[in-house]
Amino acid sequence: MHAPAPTSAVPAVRFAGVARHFGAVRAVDGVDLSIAPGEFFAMLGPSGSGKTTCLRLIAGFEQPDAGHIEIFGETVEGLPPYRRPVNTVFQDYALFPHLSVGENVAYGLKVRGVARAEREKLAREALALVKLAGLEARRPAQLSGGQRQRVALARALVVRPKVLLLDEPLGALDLKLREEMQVELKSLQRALGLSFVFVTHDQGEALSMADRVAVFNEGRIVQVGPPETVYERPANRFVAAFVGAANVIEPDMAVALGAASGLYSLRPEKIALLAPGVPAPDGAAAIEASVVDVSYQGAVRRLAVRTTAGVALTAAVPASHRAPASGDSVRLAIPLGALMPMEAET
Amino acid sequence: MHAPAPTSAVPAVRFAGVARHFGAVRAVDGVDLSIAPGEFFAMLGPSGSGKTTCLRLIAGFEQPDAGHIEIFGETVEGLPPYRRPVNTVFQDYALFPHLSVGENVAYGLKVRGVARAEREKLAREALALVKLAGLEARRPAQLSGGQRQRVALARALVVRPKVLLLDEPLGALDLKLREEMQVELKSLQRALGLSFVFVTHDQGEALSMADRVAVFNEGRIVQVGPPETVYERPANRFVAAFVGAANVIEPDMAVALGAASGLYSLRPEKIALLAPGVPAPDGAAAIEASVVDVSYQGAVRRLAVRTTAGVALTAAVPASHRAPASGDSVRLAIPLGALMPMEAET
Amino acid sequence: MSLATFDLPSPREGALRRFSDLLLRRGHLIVLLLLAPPLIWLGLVYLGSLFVFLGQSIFSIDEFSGTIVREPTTATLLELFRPANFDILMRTVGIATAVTLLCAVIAFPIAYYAARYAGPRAKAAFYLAVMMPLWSSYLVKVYGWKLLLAKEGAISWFAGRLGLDGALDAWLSLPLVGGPSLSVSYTGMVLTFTYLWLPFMILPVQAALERVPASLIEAAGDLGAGPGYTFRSVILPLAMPGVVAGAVFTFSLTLGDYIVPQIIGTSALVLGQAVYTLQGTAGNIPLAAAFSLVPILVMALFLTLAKRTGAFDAM
Amino acid sequence: MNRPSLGLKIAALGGLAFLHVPLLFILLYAFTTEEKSYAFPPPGYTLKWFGVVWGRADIWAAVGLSLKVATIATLIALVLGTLAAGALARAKFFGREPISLLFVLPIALPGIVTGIALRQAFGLMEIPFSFWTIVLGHATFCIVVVYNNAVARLRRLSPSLIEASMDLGADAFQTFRLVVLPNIGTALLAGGMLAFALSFDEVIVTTFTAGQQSTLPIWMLSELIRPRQRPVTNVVAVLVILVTFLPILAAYYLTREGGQARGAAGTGK
Amino acid sequence: AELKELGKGEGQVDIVAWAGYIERGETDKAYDWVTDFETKSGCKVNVKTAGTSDEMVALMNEGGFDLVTASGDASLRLIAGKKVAPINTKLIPSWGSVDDRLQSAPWHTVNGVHYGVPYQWGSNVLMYNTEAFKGEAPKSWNVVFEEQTLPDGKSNKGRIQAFDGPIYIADAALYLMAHKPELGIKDPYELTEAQYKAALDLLRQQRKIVQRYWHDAMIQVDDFTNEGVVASSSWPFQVNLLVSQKKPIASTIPAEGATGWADTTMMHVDAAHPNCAYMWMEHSIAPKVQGDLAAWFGSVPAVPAACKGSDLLGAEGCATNGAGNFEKTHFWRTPVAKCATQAEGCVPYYRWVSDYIAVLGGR
Ligand SMILES: Nc1ncnc2c1ncn2[C@@H]1O[C@H](COP(=O)(O)OP(=O)(O)OP(=O)(O)O)[C@@H](O)[C@H]1O
Ligand SMILES: Nc1ncnc2c1ncn2[C@@H]1O[C@H](COP(=O)(O)OP(=O)(O)OP(=O)(O)O)[C@@H](O)[C@H]1O
Ligand SMILES: NCCCCNCCCN
Ligand SMILES: [Mg+2]
Ligand SMILES: [Mg+2]
Repeated sequence: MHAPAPTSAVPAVRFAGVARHFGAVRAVDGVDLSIAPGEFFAMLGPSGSGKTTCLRLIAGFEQPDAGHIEIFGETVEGLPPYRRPVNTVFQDYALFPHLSVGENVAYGLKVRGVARAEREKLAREALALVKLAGLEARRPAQLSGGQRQRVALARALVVRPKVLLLDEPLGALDLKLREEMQVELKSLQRALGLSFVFVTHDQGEALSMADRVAVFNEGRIVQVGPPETVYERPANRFVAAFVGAANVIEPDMAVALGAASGLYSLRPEKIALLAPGVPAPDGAAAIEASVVDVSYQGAVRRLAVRTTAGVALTAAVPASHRAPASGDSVRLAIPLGALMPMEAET
Repeated sequence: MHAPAPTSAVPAVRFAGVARHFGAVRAVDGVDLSIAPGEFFAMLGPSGSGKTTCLRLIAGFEQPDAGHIEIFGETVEGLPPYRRPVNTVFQDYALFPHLSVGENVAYGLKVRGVARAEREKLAREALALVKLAGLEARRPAQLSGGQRQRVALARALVVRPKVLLLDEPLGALDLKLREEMQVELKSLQRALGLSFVFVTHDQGEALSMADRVAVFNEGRIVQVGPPETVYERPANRFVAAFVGAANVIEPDMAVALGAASGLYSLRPEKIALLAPGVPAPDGAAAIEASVVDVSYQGAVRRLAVRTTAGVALTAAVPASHRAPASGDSVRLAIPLGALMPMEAET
Repeated sequence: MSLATFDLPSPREGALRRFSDLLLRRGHLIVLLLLAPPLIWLGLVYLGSLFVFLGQSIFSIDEFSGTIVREPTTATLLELFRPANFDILMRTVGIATAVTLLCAVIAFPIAYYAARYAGPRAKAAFYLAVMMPLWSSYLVKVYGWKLLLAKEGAISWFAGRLGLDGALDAWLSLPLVGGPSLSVSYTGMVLTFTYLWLPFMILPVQAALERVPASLIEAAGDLGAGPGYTFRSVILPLAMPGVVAGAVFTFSLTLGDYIVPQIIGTSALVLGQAVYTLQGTAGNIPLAAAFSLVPILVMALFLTLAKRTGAFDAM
Repeated sequence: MNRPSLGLKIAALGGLAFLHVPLLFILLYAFTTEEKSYAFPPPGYTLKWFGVVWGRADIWAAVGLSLKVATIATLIALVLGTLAAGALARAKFFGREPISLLFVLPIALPGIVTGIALRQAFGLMEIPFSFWTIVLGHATFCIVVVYNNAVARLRRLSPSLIEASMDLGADAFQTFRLVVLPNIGTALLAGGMLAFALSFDEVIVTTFTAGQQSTLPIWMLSELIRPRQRPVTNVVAVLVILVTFLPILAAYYLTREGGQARGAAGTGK
Repeated sequence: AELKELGKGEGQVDIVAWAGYIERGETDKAYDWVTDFETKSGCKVNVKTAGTSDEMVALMNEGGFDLVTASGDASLRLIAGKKVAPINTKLIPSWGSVDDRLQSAPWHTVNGVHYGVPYQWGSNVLMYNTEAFKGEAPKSWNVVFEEQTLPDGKSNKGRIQAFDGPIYIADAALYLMAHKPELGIKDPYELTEAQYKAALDLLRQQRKIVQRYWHDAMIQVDDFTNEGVVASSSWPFQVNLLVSQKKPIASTIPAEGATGWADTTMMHVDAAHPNCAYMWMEHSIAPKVQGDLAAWFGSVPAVPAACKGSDLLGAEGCATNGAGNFEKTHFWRTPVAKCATQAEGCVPYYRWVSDYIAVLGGR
């Protein structure tokens, strides 16, 4: 069920059966993963599913209760954070409030004994990289959220980590800023060629940025693969619902639509509205339904419908179409090719 | 430029030339608006554009420096918050941490001198309304974010405001929860028939929930109207960019495409990819461009392209299409009917 | 739904509610009303008393009868600069500084452990352990220390048992800090003061440390800083407001004490004793007032510093 | 990372030992048979001092006076400190800084200065020494501990709680009673405890404002320079520790609970 | 205004007194000379203890008290400051029983007017450790003034104490009076500039060998027990206490003589309770009170009859406490500028205060 990791001699990060429990809470509960050098790896999942704990295990803030962690082929058991070639961009940024922006960025260099002039130069360059040139003298408190985020990024990048860990770095930003930062982060990652391990619970973010996405649930990875695979071929009911709110087609309905018996996912945007009297296109089944709710989303309208068989479905239709209203009867076309089989449930 | 307010004898809330300045900051800078009884009114705008200040002016936490505010026809100048028939759902919920959920909801009744038994009953009913029956005895700290949000709602509703003010009530929730709460809030508003004034900086939220949307920028309302109007016919460059990130077509490009000279907006999803050699459909112009960036968004792929004339455009194409890669040359079809004229700029 | 049908009563109108309207309409009024009673108490009663007292530093005293001569003169203030008096000032500030530093050094690990590593139970135990000495009589503790520090006292006794009496004697033979025994040395006095004021240092330092987000310490580690460097570069600077707040206590309490130096130390006067002697014993209020100006200036300096580090929030 | 280093453990425990070993000596000397001086080690042990303490009216009178003074001074400090905190926690106005400095002054200035100044003022205004002159002196330096606790808590209290209360129909006074007070209650309790402890044990200021009255510390001072029965002071000190043990613990748990509830007004994540 | 006639008691009397001077049986039931008085006179006795003479002066200057048990170094200051009232001895029936030598002592009698009733007196004896001195009483105060090897073979450095009060300058003067007659000191409380300077020099030299200046009698007792202190100017009180604890301690009055204190009960000019005050003064010289107090405090009664009148004091009590030392004792007095024995005038007390502070500070 897990897509194979991109081949590479030595993975940047490798987990083998890693578990971390807090009392009765199984925060991380047997995770295997392998992140390639230069890969943008997103961890997606609901709150409490173990994403942060995984990141902290890589960074060295937590020690695994079971299993094995390697970074670039080296076992890191017992290695304190300050001896690991990874750096973290914290969710709350964790900028040092008593240091200026420049000093924050230069901190990791100072620790390493880089001379003052040299580290100031490197810090300036790092700040220029994240488009904050000239703000060296400010205090973190004098920055906006997006600026802080970028300082945190510069601070982590300046020490040239082999792997950069980012824990919901955009969570505190507002939508516009978040979108801008997504683009910046992605291009930075490409330019530097680093491995990024990026935690988020925003599926749009994960899909648009990552090379591969791991979906977490209850301390386990329930699917891992490129964004297209995870979105279009969710492995199971959980992924289908969590990533993009797909419809789940139960076996009996699948049979009714003319497909083989089995569990399928069906993306709302694959369902089309049929004009009255128009037959369903080839390879598509037509079904009758009544509209329960319509919601305008700009580019699309989201229709909540109920089939005559009583099944609730969601369809997303282009907003430019004449919109049915709540209570209207509609005919829907469901392309059988859009039914994506999922893991059978036990 | 502003759409007329729905006709009604007495508006629920009326602003006439309202301004509120903080030192040099013109937080609200001459706002006229009129919200009808029973209307779901969304205020959308970037951070710092004055949305919260408008809400606080209605609630009575701020006093206008200029202009005039009426609630159901009555002037509210100098009226303290506790004498206004409006209630607020705060962004941080502002639940009283020392009171149980039940006591929180009953608070407004208690200060009105409602007897204990009666107010407990009413609080229970209000909690049932927001689907939290049975949680009366919990402390706010023992609730999840979504639950807290609903307690805040019940607490405001139980004192039967004539207008309910909601300041980014869903801002702190994660995506899944936010979508669920959007549906619940909307149906509650419909059921109760109250005026909702809803602040958000998430355009999707504003579009899908509101009867009318007011777009704020720098303390002023730059457009107000039904969601479809605001999304499809943005009045100016600011709205076009802020709501759904439309392309702005400058007069010279418009002429080049074959439309009349003028400023237009163009939604990314209106731009189609043309297969090589296929001519543009009727009423559409074809242009050549090269792909700068592709980002996967699940249902669609967002293409950043640059035309041969050097204009940057964004197109959103269904993800099921074969995707061009960065650097590819593409041909795009732009339907002239999709060019929406905007206000001329002075 | 009875929610919709229940007739919501309006709140009782009363004088209080109308007063509340007034308060809200005039935002300054509420601040004024809140401020008035404490301001009258501290601004009028306390500051007034201070001025009455300190103002007398411009008077002098009749040499024989000990009554105050109410004629302005700078003579009294200049007396502070007589070598014997100046010694007292320097000695006292020196002792207070030593006490403050020692308090900070001893308090820090306790506060740090309690803030960072103690679980809920251990935290409660720490709290009790700090509060209990605060509740046990200051005087009994002072007399207790006299006993501990005595030549034949418990510390020498233990030093003897542990074979450290050589080290103790070596220490006592040092010029400034030494003396015939601990109880009649500056070392003994500083130790006793340190003991007495230690809880006043631990509490604010712990409060300050608890406000240092764990993520900052992790961030330092993440950027390559080992525990020692993290401590110096992150924890200590961020706990500084707490240390300064604690130092306000330790400094001021040491500057003003006259009981400890009467019992422990070298018999050389410190400021509190000088003020006490001059006011009570010698009846020389003008000189007592002049002496009192010194801790006020020292503390003013200190408070300016404290304000700058944000220490007031940590007290 | 999650474990304290050995050095830290030793330093912390060593510090605590430094704080407590002398207390053990105080305990030890509550049982000594030697009554005229503190010979070390004690020649023998006895319980008789507890009986002596029980029988001595002057101790109980001093304890009573100290309790009364500390209670009233703490109450005054609670009222004035809370008012001051309410005015200064958020408001910004000209003169705010000097005023907040004024509130910390009595604890920042040595007690002897406070004591003599007040004594001089009493003398000047011909106010005779009384219970109230002691209370006045103590309340003056107690205000600041309450003020500091209350101001810190008020700053952490989300202002939207107060707005929410008024929004729901409560006027300023109802809001204070129903929302503000319960939320700063534990901070006031902590401040009040510290204020009480400071007052109950204050010698220096009291010396100057008590006239002929004997608070517990003043009694101790005269007892310690007295020729006989010195262990009696140790017994009293030990009893005070024992009696205050539970209230301190209770206050701790109460304030801690408040600390947890504080987060509730925050965000929903 | 001198009281002419005793009226009814006012119900209370407020007294500033040395610690241990006014006991009501709280510490030891046997030592109680207050309860009786209170029942008899109906005057409740309130006591404020003071630690030093100077504190007493300050308290009286402030007011609010009826009586003070002032030592000689305070009494004249009180009289000069007009804080105490002349005493009408006719209203004190037992006046005649007071030791003749004290009745008109110069520290409370000015121009023939009495300002108080003598209470107790004592000498500042040389207390020493008999083991350190091999059982032989030191003959001279030089054991505390000059660095030397004591009979036990060890130096006296760091093993002696001196009194922590400016009046101790008189002890130095007394020593110089015997050892440097060329200075011309006639009275240790009347020092010319040159004599005064010599006394200070002696004290500065003493500073180097002093372990600590004693201030609190009980602390001194502890120091002789725990701190290895072997010699100091002291009071009979500490001696008696240490002897009763079986410590190897004795006292002596060396050849130079000794300073001492003689305390007088004086009445405030603005006494609010003059009748009770007079009743107390009368009570205070009752032989039993005097004897009990002498036993308690280690002092000598001002009333010779008391030496026989108290079981607590016992037959030898007065002798033990130094009753025979009267002639050798130079009682504390406040040094004044205009002095009887030196024509050029003397150094007044306020300079003693500041200079002694300097000596203690090592200047
Ligand atoms: N130090 C800890 N002690 C106890 N439980 C913990 C600790 N850290 C994490 N947990 C628990 O482990 C589980 C996983 O937590 P984790 O922080 O890894 O989730 P997450 O996926 O990052 O969630 P979120 O999206 O909310 O950040 C949660 O139930 C959490 O409460
Ligand atoms: N009390 C105040 N004092 C000073 N400036 C204020 C105050 N309240 C608001 N402002 C300023 O007024 C402007 C408008 O603020 P407002 O909170 O109304 O914006 P908003 O649209 O709600 O923004 P956001 O989306 O960030 O909540 C901002 O520049 C803000 O900094
Ligand atoms: N525990 C005794 C501490 C005495 C504190 N007094 C404070 C006085 C303020 N200067
Ligand atoms: Mg997390
Ligand atoms: Mg806002």
